[in-house]
Amino acid sequence: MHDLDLAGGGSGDLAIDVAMMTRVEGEGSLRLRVRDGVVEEAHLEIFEAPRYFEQLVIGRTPDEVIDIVARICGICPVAYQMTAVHAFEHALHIPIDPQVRALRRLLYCGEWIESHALHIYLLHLPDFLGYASALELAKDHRSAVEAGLTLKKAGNRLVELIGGRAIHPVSVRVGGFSRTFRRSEITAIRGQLTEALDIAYQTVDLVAGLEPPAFHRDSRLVALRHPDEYPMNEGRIVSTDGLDIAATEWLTEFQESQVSWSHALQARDRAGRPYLLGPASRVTLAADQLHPLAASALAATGLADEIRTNPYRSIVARAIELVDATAEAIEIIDAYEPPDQAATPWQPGPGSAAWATEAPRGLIFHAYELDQNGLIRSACIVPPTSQNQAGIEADLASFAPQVLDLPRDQATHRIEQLVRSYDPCISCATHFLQLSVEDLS
Amino acid sequence: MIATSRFLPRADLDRFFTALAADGRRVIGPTVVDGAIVHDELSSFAELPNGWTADTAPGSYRLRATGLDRAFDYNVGVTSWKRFTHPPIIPLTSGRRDGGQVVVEPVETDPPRLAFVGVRACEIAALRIQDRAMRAGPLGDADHVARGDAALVVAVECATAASTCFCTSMGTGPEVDGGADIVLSELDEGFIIRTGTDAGAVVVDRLDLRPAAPAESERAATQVAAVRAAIGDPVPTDGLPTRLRAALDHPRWAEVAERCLACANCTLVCPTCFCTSVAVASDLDGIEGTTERTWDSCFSLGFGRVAGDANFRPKVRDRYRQWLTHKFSTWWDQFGSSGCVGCGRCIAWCPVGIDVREELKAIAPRGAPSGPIPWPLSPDEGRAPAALATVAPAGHVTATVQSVGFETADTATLDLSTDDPGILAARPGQFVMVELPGFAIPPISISRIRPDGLDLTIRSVGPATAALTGLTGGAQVSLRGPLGRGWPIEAALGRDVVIVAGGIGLAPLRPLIDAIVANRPQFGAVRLYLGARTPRDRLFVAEMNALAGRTDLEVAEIVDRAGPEWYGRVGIVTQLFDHAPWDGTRATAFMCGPERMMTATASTLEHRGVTAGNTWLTLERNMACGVGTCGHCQLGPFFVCRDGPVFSLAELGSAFGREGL
Amino acid sequence: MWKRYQWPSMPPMALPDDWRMTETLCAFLTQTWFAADMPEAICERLSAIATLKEYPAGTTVVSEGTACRELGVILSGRIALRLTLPGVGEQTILTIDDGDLFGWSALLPESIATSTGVTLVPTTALVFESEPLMRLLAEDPEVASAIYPRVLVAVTRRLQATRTQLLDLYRAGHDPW
Amino acid sequence: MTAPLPVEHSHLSARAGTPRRPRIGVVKFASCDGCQLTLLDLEDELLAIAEKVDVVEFAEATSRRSSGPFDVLFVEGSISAPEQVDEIAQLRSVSKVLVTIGACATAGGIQAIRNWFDHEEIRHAVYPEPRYVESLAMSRPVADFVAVDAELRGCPISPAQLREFLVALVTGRRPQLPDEAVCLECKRRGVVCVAVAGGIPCLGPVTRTGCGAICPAYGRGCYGCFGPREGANTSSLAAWLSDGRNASDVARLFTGFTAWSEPFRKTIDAHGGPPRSAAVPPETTDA
Repeated sequence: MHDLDLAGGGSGDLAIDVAMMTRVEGEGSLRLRVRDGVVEEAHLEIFEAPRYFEQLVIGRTPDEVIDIVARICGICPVAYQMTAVHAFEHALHIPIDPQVRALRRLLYCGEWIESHALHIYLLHLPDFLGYASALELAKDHRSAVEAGLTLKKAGNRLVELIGGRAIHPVSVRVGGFSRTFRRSEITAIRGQLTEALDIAYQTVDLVAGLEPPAFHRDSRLVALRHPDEYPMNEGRIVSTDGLDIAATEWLTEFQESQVSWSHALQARDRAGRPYLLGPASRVTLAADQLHPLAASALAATGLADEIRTNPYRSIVARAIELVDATAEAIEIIDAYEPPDQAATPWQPGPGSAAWATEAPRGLIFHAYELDQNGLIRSACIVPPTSQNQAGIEADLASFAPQVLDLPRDQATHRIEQLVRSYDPCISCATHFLQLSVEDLS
Repeated sequence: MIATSRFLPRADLDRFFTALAADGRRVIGPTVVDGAIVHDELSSFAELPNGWTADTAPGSYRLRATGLDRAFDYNVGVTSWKRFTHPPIIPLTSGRRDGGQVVVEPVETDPPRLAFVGVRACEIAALRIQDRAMRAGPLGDADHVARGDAALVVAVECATAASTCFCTSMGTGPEVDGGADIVLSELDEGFIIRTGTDAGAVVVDRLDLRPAAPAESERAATQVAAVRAAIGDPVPTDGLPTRLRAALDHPRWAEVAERCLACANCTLVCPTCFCTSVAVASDLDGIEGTTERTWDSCFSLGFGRVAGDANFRPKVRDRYRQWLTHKFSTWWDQFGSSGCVGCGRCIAWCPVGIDVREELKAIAPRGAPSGPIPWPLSPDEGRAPAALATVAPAGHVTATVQSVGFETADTATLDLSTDDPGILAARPGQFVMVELPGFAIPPISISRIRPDGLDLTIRSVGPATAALTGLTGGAQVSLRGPLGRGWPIEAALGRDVVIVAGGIGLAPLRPLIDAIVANRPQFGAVRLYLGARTPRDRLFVAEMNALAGRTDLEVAEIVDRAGPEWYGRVGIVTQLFDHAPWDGTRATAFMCGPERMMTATASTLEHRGVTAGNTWLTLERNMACGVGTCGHCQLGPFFVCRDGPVFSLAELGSAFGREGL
Repeated sequence: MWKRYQWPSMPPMALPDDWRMTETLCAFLTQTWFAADMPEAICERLSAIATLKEYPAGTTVVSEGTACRELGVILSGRIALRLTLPGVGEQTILTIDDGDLFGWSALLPESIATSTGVTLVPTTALVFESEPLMRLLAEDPEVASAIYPRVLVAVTRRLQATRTQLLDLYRAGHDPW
Repeated sequence: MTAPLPVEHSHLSARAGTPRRPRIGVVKFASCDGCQLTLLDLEDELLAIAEKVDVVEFAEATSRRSSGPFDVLFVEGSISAPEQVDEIAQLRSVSKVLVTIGACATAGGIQAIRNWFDHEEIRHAVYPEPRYVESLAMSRPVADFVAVDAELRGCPISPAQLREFLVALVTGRRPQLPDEAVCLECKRRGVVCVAVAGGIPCLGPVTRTGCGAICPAYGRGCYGCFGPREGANTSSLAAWLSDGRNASDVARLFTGFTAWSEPFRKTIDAHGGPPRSAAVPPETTDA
């Protein structure tokens, strides 16, 4: 159906077509054309069918939107729920109990742990060790894969505890949650997380020891930054080249556009430059905010600079964040006291809502217009992957010449691995993206 | 006995809790959770719903602060006490099937020592009624009985009446007389406390309380009397059971079905509903297999599902009728009381507010006709002599397959060996539950009883039966049984015998034929009429041809359809005897086959003069527990697995062949 | 009396010398359920227009789709009523025995047989030509009122047999286990 | 309690009987990947299952690829783009047992809300150049296009039901997938009914069980993500809910992740259709 096909070509020429990217969420294809050492086309097409979420939410209530937008992505539903709920609470001026805020961060930690563990162990690690999948990897390194699954399970149990289920949790409501949680309920999972923390440490060692292809590039990295915590539910949008704006102002710096030969909207900054989001960006821009345990783990690897310049090292950043999310989760649990009420009462009304949070794969932005009845009039949802798209393809173009001398299957593998290192969540792409050489010019 | 009343000051209620704890009991009582009063484990008096009551109405329940410092100013909790005596999910068995070897063991239950605090008069009645139901049958439900026996009942007389209460009509309350170990009546300043049993006395004596003053007892009496007056007598209960029987075709059933969601909430909140299903689980290797007993409901479509994609209650109308007639009518036949205690939970917790009181008034109002009664008032009437199993059924007995012989393309006979006396005491017409760990557990009729084991003839129609027919010599299965009431052979002694079999229906008749042939002189003329789908689908062909060769009995067979190669008869089984010259009045008939075939046969036999009391058949139902405690196989007043599967037409009356029952 | 079931063959009935006489035919007839409780007089009037026929096994006594000129009452033997079903081939949908009627189409105006009748064993039957029988039935209400209910029984049987085959009573279906 | 599976049991038991491991495929159409992720979320069994079955196609998890044949093919997602119509037909032709997983594949998913509206209008609203976007006017369940042997409901599917299905598959027994109301699970769990005690609209009574009654247990009404149960009496529930609530609010309740399933769809239509904003559809979302 989607079998790998390699077109011919002489030295200095390379034609790679991966009809379907594997071990990424959603469906996309890869197309690279190099002639006489010159990249003619580096093109990642995402052919996920459009689902028109921005239209589906029209006329719905804010609480309904929280349930609906989660379905944009089965891997990071919490990211969508968190971004939407904060946007609405900000627009409607709804104060949030500190313990509710803590619970939400705890919920988000769960998703980070689950998503990062999934990507490191089941999707990306096989690339580095030369296996087709974690299932085959498990035949030779069962304990490693089992460790990864244990880690992933801890994340899932955390989301289940607070959200009711691991995928598309149900408890997030405008103003707080649909129910309160007794302290005993929350502390019950602590043991599982301490076990996970150990595995997270080992994970850092494991992935830091992996040999990445040599690749150096100096891309524009963008992430949220919060004065006193590692970025997750709130912060200002900052970049490696000095950008610093409120999260609600995403649209003033960035924009989505569509090109005539593309199925898709894609995001770039208003100067048309690509940029990159995700663990590497966060670790680079908020290293000082990492949990002490994560910070020391990062220091121990001595890879902080490489994480910024070599995308193949993003797996290390992801592992560092596993430590951070697990350690933070434990702290939140230890400090938890039940709030007086599950949610702050609120009144529906008109307004403009906008917010950004940090999904496991990077900054995610939502903007909504509420009509006089407090129903959605319009929506703009920008997932991380559609923002990373241009940056990924730029990396493809600049990395391609390095693989010209490799056998085609190895070349293809390297290229695929590069794309995977961004953990592209194609299902998230409510918008298609497609890139071609002309588009870059 | 009700000992002298004593007085427990409100401030000392915690001492009472301590005394219960000292008696080695965990206290289960009312407390406010998620906007409702539920029964949960309590550690102190403070957790009681002090100052709370609940306003109930059809489809509505709302907590309300009373402003009074009283703990029991509500009526019944959301969840009935059956949550503790008949838990929603309990493990039944754990089995292992390694290679061919099979072992299934029941999960022993060690009931917790609980004290139920705040049990109302209607709930005491409910505990008794459900207890009676779960003690009935050849085995009863051991887990339920054990849990019930281990509990101490601390009753509280109602001081308020909810709009949904009708205990007065059902004769269960509001006064508490008997059935409780300890009885409390709440006054503003404290409690009148009485002991109903020695177990209760043990606890109360610890408290060393002063006797209650006559005035205090008086106020308590007045309080409960006011409740009785407030409730009145909302349901016309006198003669209700028979009026309902006469109303099985009332148009109101269809009307209420329009509103009824068949969501089962009424049955799940009902304190007497006991229906359950058996859920099977297994590991990936299919080696470990466990079963659980889970709450189920006659309102679910799956509850009436049986072999052949058939369903006994396909319409919501059928299911609502089953529930209501069971509660208020056939429960009397089964357990000698009403199944309803008037707690009103089904009214309040119906998501669309269907009020059982209103339905009863519409369907079976006072003065409505109470006859003809479509089935005998008691299943014992007209029951054949000595028809019940004499030996208690065996629990999980491992039997070994000696050989497997295929009768037809999809039907095989397993020759099982066992030395278990219980199993070997099987009577013709009884069945066994056959378990392969990890698979559902089908009831299978015994097709031959040998001194060293049984034959089971099984048709492969699903995974479980496919697995069973796929077994080979040496493999093992686990058996529970023999279960049910067999063929009343004694009833046919000295009489002519007519046996009519359709398809696989010959299997349960085969042991009967064996018995008759073995005691041939004790019977008059013996006639076998066998129907099958095609010549290829005939069972036990060699055996039947051998019988046909005998001069002392007559065998005729017929098939539904055949090609030109078939020289035998073609048509329906009744054709074999609708013009036969014998005299039915001297005959006792036994039949088994598809329900349609049996209805046709029944009417032909009637024309031939065989009386309903002398016409015996075996019914197929979805038998899950086999001992009359799961409720699946109910037909009118009967549990097919326990009262049957063999019935006489007289016993079944108009219940036989009635659609939706 | 009641035959033990042994197939494929049953002994043909031995005929006395005077078997052609009306009263003898009448005697045969009354031995069957068909005429068991039939008044003597009517039985004789019927027998007067009847002829006794013997068919060896395998004889086609009625042929589907052809004109049916004779109504028969089986005295002994068995006849298979067959249809040729597309795809299935020849199927026996019903067999009839002693006292059963065949060829009742002979009483219908168009007289076209609805199935083929083949004797499975040597069969003896009392046969009525349709014209004299129709005439007798038209002239003699007593005979008519005695015959038609019995014809209906035969027709009913055909319907029942067809119905059970449609219902396919003994088929296997999914079970809940 | 258990609905007979529409799969001929022989298929499943045959799987258990055959010496070779059944060839399993997992494919997706329009969806969020959550249901196939549920397979990877069976952390405790994943590796054991992988030994019992041969996962020959599962793009999200492995670079090994296959275009069939499959003994069992799990299909996620709704059919909502032109090429998917041919693709599902092709997949059906190489699959012995085809199992749809999740609300998108079994009911059309949340994206089926667009089925009520003008496709062009929606395309124009989201894309400045809609002519380059390939999608069908409707998002429809797989069963609208090919025969489906079994379905796992839910948005997402329940890990417990997926586990039960897989265990039944490899051990050759019938999976126990009850078709009764959510209420049974809710009451077994001892959850206080949010509808009766809280006045919260709840679709539990008309929704198929399987999730574990999560929403009521978390203090909110069931939003029907498992779709209609057997004989769902939506008209009675809607009538009861309409009392003191206007029609559009009732339609709103049913316009969820299985809105396009017939019983829910009819109820939505009977109550004025899916909710829309007071304002006309907004202009395009790009700046």
